[in-house]
Amino acid sequence: MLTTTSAPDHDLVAGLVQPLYVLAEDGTRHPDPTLDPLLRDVDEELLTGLFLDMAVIRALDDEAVALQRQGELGLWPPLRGQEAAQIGLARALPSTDFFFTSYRENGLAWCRGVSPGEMLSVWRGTTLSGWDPFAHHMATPQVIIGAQAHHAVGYAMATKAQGKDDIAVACFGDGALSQGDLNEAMVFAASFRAPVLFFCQNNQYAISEPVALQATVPIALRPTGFGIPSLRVDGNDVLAMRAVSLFAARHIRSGKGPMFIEAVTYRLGPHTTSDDPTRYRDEEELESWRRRCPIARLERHLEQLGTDVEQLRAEAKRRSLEATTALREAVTTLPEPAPESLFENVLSTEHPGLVRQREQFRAFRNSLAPEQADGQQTEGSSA
Amino acid sequence: MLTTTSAPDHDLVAGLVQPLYVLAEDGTRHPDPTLDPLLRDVDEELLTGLFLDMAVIRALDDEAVALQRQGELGLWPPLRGQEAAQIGLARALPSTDFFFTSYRENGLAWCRGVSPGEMLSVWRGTTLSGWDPFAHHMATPQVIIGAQAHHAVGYAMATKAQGKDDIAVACFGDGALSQGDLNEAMVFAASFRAPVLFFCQNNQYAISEPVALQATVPIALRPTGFGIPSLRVDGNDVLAMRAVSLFAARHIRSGKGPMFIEAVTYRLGPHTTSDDPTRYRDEEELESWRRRCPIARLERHLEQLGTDVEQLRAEAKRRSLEATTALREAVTTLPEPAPESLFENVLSTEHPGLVRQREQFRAFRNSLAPEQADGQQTEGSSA
Amino acid sequence: MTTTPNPAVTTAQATTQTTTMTMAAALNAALRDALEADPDVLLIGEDIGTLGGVFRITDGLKDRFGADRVIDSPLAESGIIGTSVGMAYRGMRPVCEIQFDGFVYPAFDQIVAQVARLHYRTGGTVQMPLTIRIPFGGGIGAVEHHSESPEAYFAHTPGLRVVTVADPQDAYSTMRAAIECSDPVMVFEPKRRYWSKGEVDTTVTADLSSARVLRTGTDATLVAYGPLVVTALEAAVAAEDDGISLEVIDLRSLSPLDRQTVAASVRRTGRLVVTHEAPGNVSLSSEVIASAVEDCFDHLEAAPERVTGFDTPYPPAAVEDHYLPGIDRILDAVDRTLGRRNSREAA
Amino acid sequence: MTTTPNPAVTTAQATTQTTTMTMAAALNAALRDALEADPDVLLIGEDIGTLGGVFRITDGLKDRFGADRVIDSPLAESGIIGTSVGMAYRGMRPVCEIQFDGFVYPAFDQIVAQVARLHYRTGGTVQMPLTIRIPFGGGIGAVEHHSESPEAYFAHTPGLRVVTVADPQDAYSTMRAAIECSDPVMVFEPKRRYWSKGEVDTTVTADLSSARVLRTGTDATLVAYGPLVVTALEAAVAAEDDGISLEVIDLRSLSPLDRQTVAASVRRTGRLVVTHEAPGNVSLSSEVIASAVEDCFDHLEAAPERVTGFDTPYPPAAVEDHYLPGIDRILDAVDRTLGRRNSREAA
Ligand SMILES: Cc1ncc(C[n+]2csc(CCOP(=O)(O)OP(=O)(O)O)c2C)c(N)n1
Ligand SMILES: Cc1ncc(C[n+]2csc(CCOP(=O)(O)OP(=O)(O)O)c2C)c(N)n1
Ligand SMILES: [Mg+2]
Ligand SMILES: [Mg+2]
Repeated sequence: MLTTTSAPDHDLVAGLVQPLYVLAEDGTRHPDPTLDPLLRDVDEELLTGLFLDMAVIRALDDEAVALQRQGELGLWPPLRGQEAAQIGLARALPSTDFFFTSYRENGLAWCRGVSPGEMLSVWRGTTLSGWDPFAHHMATPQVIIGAQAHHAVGYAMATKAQGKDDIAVACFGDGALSQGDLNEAMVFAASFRAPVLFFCQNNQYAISEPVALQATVPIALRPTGFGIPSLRVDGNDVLAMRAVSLFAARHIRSGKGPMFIEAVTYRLGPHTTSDDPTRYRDEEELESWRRRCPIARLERHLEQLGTDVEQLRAEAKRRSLEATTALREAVTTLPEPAPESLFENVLSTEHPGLVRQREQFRAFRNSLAPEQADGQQTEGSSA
Repeated sequence: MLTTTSAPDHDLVAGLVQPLYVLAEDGTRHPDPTLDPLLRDVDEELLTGLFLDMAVIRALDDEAVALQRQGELGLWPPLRGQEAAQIGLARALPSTDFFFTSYRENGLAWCRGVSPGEMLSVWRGTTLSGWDPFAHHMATPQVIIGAQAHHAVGYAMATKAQGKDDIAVACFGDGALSQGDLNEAMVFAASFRAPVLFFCQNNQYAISEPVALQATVPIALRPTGFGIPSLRVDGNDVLAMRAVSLFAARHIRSGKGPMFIEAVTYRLGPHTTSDDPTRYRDEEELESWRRRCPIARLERHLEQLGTDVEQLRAEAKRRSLEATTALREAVTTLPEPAPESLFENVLSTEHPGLVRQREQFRAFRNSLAPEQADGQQTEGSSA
Repeated sequence: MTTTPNPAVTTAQATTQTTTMTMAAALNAALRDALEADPDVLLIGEDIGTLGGVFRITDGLKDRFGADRVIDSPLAESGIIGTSVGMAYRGMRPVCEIQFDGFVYPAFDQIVAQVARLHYRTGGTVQMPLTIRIPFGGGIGAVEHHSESPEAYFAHTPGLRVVTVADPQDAYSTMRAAIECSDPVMVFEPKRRYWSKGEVDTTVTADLSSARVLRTGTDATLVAYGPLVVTALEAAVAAEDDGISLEVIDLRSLSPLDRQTVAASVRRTGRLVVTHEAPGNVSLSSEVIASAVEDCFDHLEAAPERVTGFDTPYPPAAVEDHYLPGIDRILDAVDRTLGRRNSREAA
Repeated sequence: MTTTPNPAVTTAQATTQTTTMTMAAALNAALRDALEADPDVLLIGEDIGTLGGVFRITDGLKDRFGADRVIDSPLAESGIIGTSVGMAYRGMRPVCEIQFDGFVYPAFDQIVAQVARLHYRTGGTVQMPLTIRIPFGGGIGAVEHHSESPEAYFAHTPGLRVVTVADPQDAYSTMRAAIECSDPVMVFEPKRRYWSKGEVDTTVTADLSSARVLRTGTDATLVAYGPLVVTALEAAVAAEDDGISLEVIDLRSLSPLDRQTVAASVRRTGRLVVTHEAPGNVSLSSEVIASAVEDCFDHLEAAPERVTGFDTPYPPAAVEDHYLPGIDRILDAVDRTLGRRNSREAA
C-alpha cells in the first residue's frame, strides 16, 4: 500500500482506537494530559450536580416510557444509556449556545429548562413542536435524519457574520452519518470555518441497523476527511464528555472553525416505544452495556471521593419524583388543540385559500350534530 | 491538540502532500517504489499509443469548441488540460469495466469507441444522450452533479452479487465532492465493499469556484474518513495515471472493496463554451498550468528515450485530422429528430395519456399551413 | 420513529389458493413470490432485513433469501434509489422501500431526474424496472413526517408509473405487476389499512393502469384511492340510507390516469366528487376534475367537488381526524353536487 | 452548463426614476436595493459572487457588498437551502439562488420538509423569510436539466409562496416584495425573458398574491404566467386579427392562487384557456381549471382548455419548440373553446 511520511498540514485530531476517558469503569480517575487541565474546576458540588442531572433525566425518561405504555403518549424515544453524553455536553456550554438536535435529546432539553409539558406535547400529538426555540436556545426535535446539521451550520455562519461568539451545536446519531445532508453540512462548516460543534451520539444503532452499516471505520475519522478536527470520547463518562465539550467549544469559539465529537455510547432501551429491539440484538450485548452505566460509574467515583452516596441517592430520588410528578401532571393537562388551529401559522401572512377553507370547515362543523362536531366526524373504519 | 499514537486498523492510503508521479515536468523518469512494478510493461509502443490518444482527443476537443463557435453545437465542455487523467485511466482498464461519468469525460468516450456523432448529438441538441451505454460500457453524460456516483456503486454491487469481476468507475469533478450524493455513495461503497473506483478529476474549479471552497484539505483525504483508501496523483502525468489506475483496479478486483483516485489536474479552457473564465482566474495561473501540459511532458519523455518525435507528431497530426474530419462530418449529418419523437420512450409500456397527446399533436400539425408544420410553429418573440 | 407493528402479521405461506390475510401479509407474500420467481429481484431499504421492516412487510424475507437479496441499506434515501439505478443498469430489478412517506424527499432528485428519465434520456436503451414502495397517508396518530401523501409530486413527473393499493388482493396483485413491469413504478401503500383483512388469490394478476368501479350507482361518481377507498365505500353505504346512489371508483393508477373509466361514470351520473388525503391545491383531485371537465363537460350537471386534506402541512395527531376526509365531509360534498342542503348553505 | 450571458447586462445604477432595462438588470437592481436597504439580507448560491452568476443576475454585488453578504456556496443545493434555514433562525433574510430549474431537486427535502414547515411546526414562533430564486423554463436550446418548469411541485406544497415574474417592472417589484416578505417565497424567473426590456420604476411595489389582467377581452380568458405571458399577449394580438377578443391574465402568484381575478374574468368571458410550459398532468393548469369550475361552473360555456408541455420529460433542444406552447397551439385551443374549426375537428 501507498503511504506518505509527512502528515497533512492541518489539525487532524482523532482518538481512534480507544475513546478518550477520564473515569475508568470502576469509577477511578484516569489521568489524561489533554483533558486534565479542563477538569481543574471539578469539585464535589459539580460532580453531584452532574449525578443529579443524570439521575433525574433517567427518571423522566422512564416515566415518559411508562406514560406511553399507559396510552398517554403516542410515542417516546428513550435516551436511557445516553445520559452522560447529553449532560456532559449541556453542562459544558453556556445556555446561549444554540442546539439543533434530533428527537432523542431530551436530556439537553431538560438542561435548557424546557418544561415537562413542552417536552411531551409533540409525543402526545397535541403540537408538532414543543417549545419556543429562542427561549431555550434549542430548536425543537428534527425528525428528518440529518437535516438539522445544515441549520446549525447556517446559524453558526450567521453568529460569526454578526461578530458574536456564541456557537451552534448540531446533535445527531450514528445513522445520520449516512445522509447526504450531514456530509454536506461538514463541507459548508469547513469552508466557512463556521463556529459549529458536530455532536454525534454513536449509540451503536439506527433503529435495527448496527453502526457498522453506516461507517466501516470509527465515525470520528469521517470529519477529518473534511478538514474538521475530531474527538472520540467515551460517551458514558460524564466527566470526559464535559471536558471534551469544553475543549471543543473553546477551540470553536476561538475562531478556529468547526469541531466534531463522537460520543461512544449505547441505547439501552428500544429505538422508540414502538420498537422491539430483541429482533436485532442479544441480551449478552445489552448486559455488557448495562454494566457500563454512566450513572453507576459516576456514583462509584463519588464513593471513592468519600461523598455520602446514600444521601445523594435520596436527593436524586426526591428530585426525580418531583420531576416525574410534574411530567405526569403536565401530560394530562396539556391543552388539546382546537380543531381550527390546524389552519393557523401555515404562512405568517394572509392566504386567501386557507381563509376560505377555514370558513368552509367552520360551516361544515356547525352543520354537524353537536356530539359529532364536539368530537370527531364519522371516520372510516380501519377494518 | 489531541492526538493518538496508534494508527487505525484499516488501510489508509494518502499521498497527500505531493501527488504521486513518475514523470517529472521535464519528462525525466522519477522512480516510485509503488508504481514502478506497475510500469514494467511500458515500452515505446505503449508510450506512443498514449501520446497519440492524448493528441487526438485534444484535437477533437478543440474541433468541438470550434464547431460550437461556428454555431454547430449548442454547448461544449472542453477537457483541454485533462487528457492525461482520462487517457491514463481509460487505457489501464479493460473495456468491460463500466464508466459512470459526468459531461467532461469525452476522452474516456473516445477510448471506448464512441463515434463522433454519438459524442456530439447531445451537445447539438438532437438527442438527450448520445450512445448505447451497454455497447460501450459507459453511461451517457450525467448533468446532475454527483448523481452518477450512486449508479456506479449500485452497478458494482450487482457485479459482485453476480460473481463477476468487472468493476464500475464513478467519474466526477472536484465540485461534486460537496454534493450529498457523492458522499452517500462512499458510505454505500464502503459498507458493501463494492468493487467501484471513485475517480475525481480535480481540475481546480467548479465553474468559477476554486476547489478550496469544496474542500479545505486535499480531496484525497475525504474518502479515508469513509474507510476508503485513496491515492493522490499528478493528473498531468499519463504514466502515473495509468499506474495508479492499474493499482486501484487490481485492489478493487481482488475483492478489497472500493478505492479512490484524486487526479490533480487543471482545466485549461472555459467551464463550457458559454463560460468566461477571465472573470475568476488570472493569466499567470493559467500560464503556470499551460507549462505543465500533459502532452508536452510525455513528448519530452519520449524524446529522452530516443523516439523520433517529429515522426510521432506527424502521425498525431494525421490521426487528429482524420478524427476531426469525421467529427465535422458527423455534426452536419446528425439526423434531426422527428417532432413526434418527443413522445417516444417516456415509458417502455403503453401510456394512454401520451397516446392521446401524440394524436392531438399530429392533428394540430396537420392543421397548420405546410411551411409552418415543416418548421416550427409561430413562437413568442423573446423581446 | 416506527408505528407499532401488528404481531398478527406473519410471513404468508407459499400458496396459490385463496386465503384470508391482512394487506401487510399480502404484500409480504407478493414480495416473497417475486423473489422466488425471479433471481434478479432484490429488496433494499432501511431496517427491512434483520428487523423485517418497521411495518414487518418484509418479515422473514432476509432469513429466506439472504442478506444479498434483502438488503439493509445505510440510512440514506437518495442512496437507496441511486444505488438501485445502478443495479438496474446491470439487469437487476430492485424493490426499494422508503420507510415512511415523509422520508422520500431526500431521494427526490434520484427519482425525478434519474429513475423517471433514464429510459427517455437514452432513447429507450436503458430500462429502469425499479419498484419504489412507500407506506403513505395518515390516521395512525403518528408524529410529523409519518402521515403524508406525497403522490401528487410523482404523478406530475413524466416517466413514472404511480399506483396505489386499497385492499389485500389488490395489494398482492399490484405489487407483483409492479415488480414485473419494465418501467419504474411507485407503489403507495395505505399504511392505516395494513391490518385490514381480505381474501387473496395469488394467481390473480392486476394491470397497472386501470381504475376499477367498486360499486355502481346513479346519482354521483365518487372517486377515491388508497386509504380512502374504504371510506368512500362506507360513505356510499351511508348515502344509500339517504336515498342517494353513489358510484365508487378506486382510481388505483395515479399516473397514467384512467380517464376513460372516470369519464364513463361521470357521463352516467352527471356528478363528480373526488377525495384524497393530500392537500387539494395542484393535486390529483385538481387533475381528475380538470380531465373530467375536458372529457365530459356536456354531461356534468353540477360543479365537481373535492374533499381533500387542507392546504396546510399535516397537522398534529390530535387534530388529524379533522384534517382527513371522513364520511361526513364526503357526504356533505355529495349533497352539494346534488343541490341538496349542505353545510355551506346551512351556514 | 451555462448559457451565454448577455454582455449588455450591467449593474443598474441606484435610482428611483423610471429607466429602461432588461429583466436581468431589473433583478440585479432589486437585489442590490434589498442588500442596501436591510443589513440582514444576504445572497447565497453557486457562482453568484466572483462570477456574478451564470446569468449575471448578481453581477457586481459581491464587489459592492462583500463576500459575507454575497456568498459563493459549495456545490450543494440542499446545503444552500439548509444553511439558509439556520441563518433565518438567527435573523437573517437569505436570498438563495438555484442555478437552474433542474438543480432544485437535491434541495427538495430542505424546501418542502423544512423551509415550508418551520413556521407551522413551531406554532408561528420561527419565521423563514427565505427567498429562493430559480431561473426556469425552456426555449434557450439548452442541454437536459436546464429548461424545466418545476413550479407545480412547490405550488402543491403548503407553507410556501410561489411567484413568477413576467417583465422587468414585475421582476423588480416582485423580487423586492419577496425579500421583504416574512414567509418563504420561491421566485421563478423566466430565463428566456431575461434579456427582454421594459421600463422599471424602482418605487413601484408589488403584492405577492394577486394576478393581473394584462389585456381585457370578451370572448375567452387566457391565463398564463412566467415566460408565456409574452406569448399569451402575442396570441391575443393574433386572435384580434381573427376577430377574437382575448382577456389575458398573468397569474403571477402560483400559490396562493388568485382565484378571484380568474373567476371574475371567466364569469365575463365564459371561456378559459390555461397555458404553461410544465407538463399538464397534475399541474397549475389542472388547478386553475378545477378552481374555475368550482367558482363559476354556471358561467362556463365550454370546456376549459389547457395548452401545456406534454407529459414527457423536457425533450432535446432540437424539438423543444414543438414541446413549448406557442401562439398557434394557444389559438387552436381558443378555437376549440369557441367551437370554431380547430385542429381536432380538421383531423
Ligand atoms: C430521512 C429519514 N429517513 C428515515 C427516518 C426513519 N428513522 C427515524 S430514526 C432512524 C434511525 C436514526 O438512527 P441514528 O441517527 O443513529 O439516531 P438514534 O435513533 O440512534 O438516536 C430512522 C431510520 C427518518 N426519520 N428520516
Ligand atoms: C446538481 C447540480 N447543481 C449545479 C449544476 C451546475 N453546474 C454544472 S457543472 C458545475 C461545476 C462542476 O464542477 P466539477 O464537479 O468540479 O466538474 P468540472 O466541471 O470541473 O469538470 C455546476 C455547478 C449541476 N449541473 N448540477
Ligand atoms: Mg444511533
Ligand atoms: Mg472541477
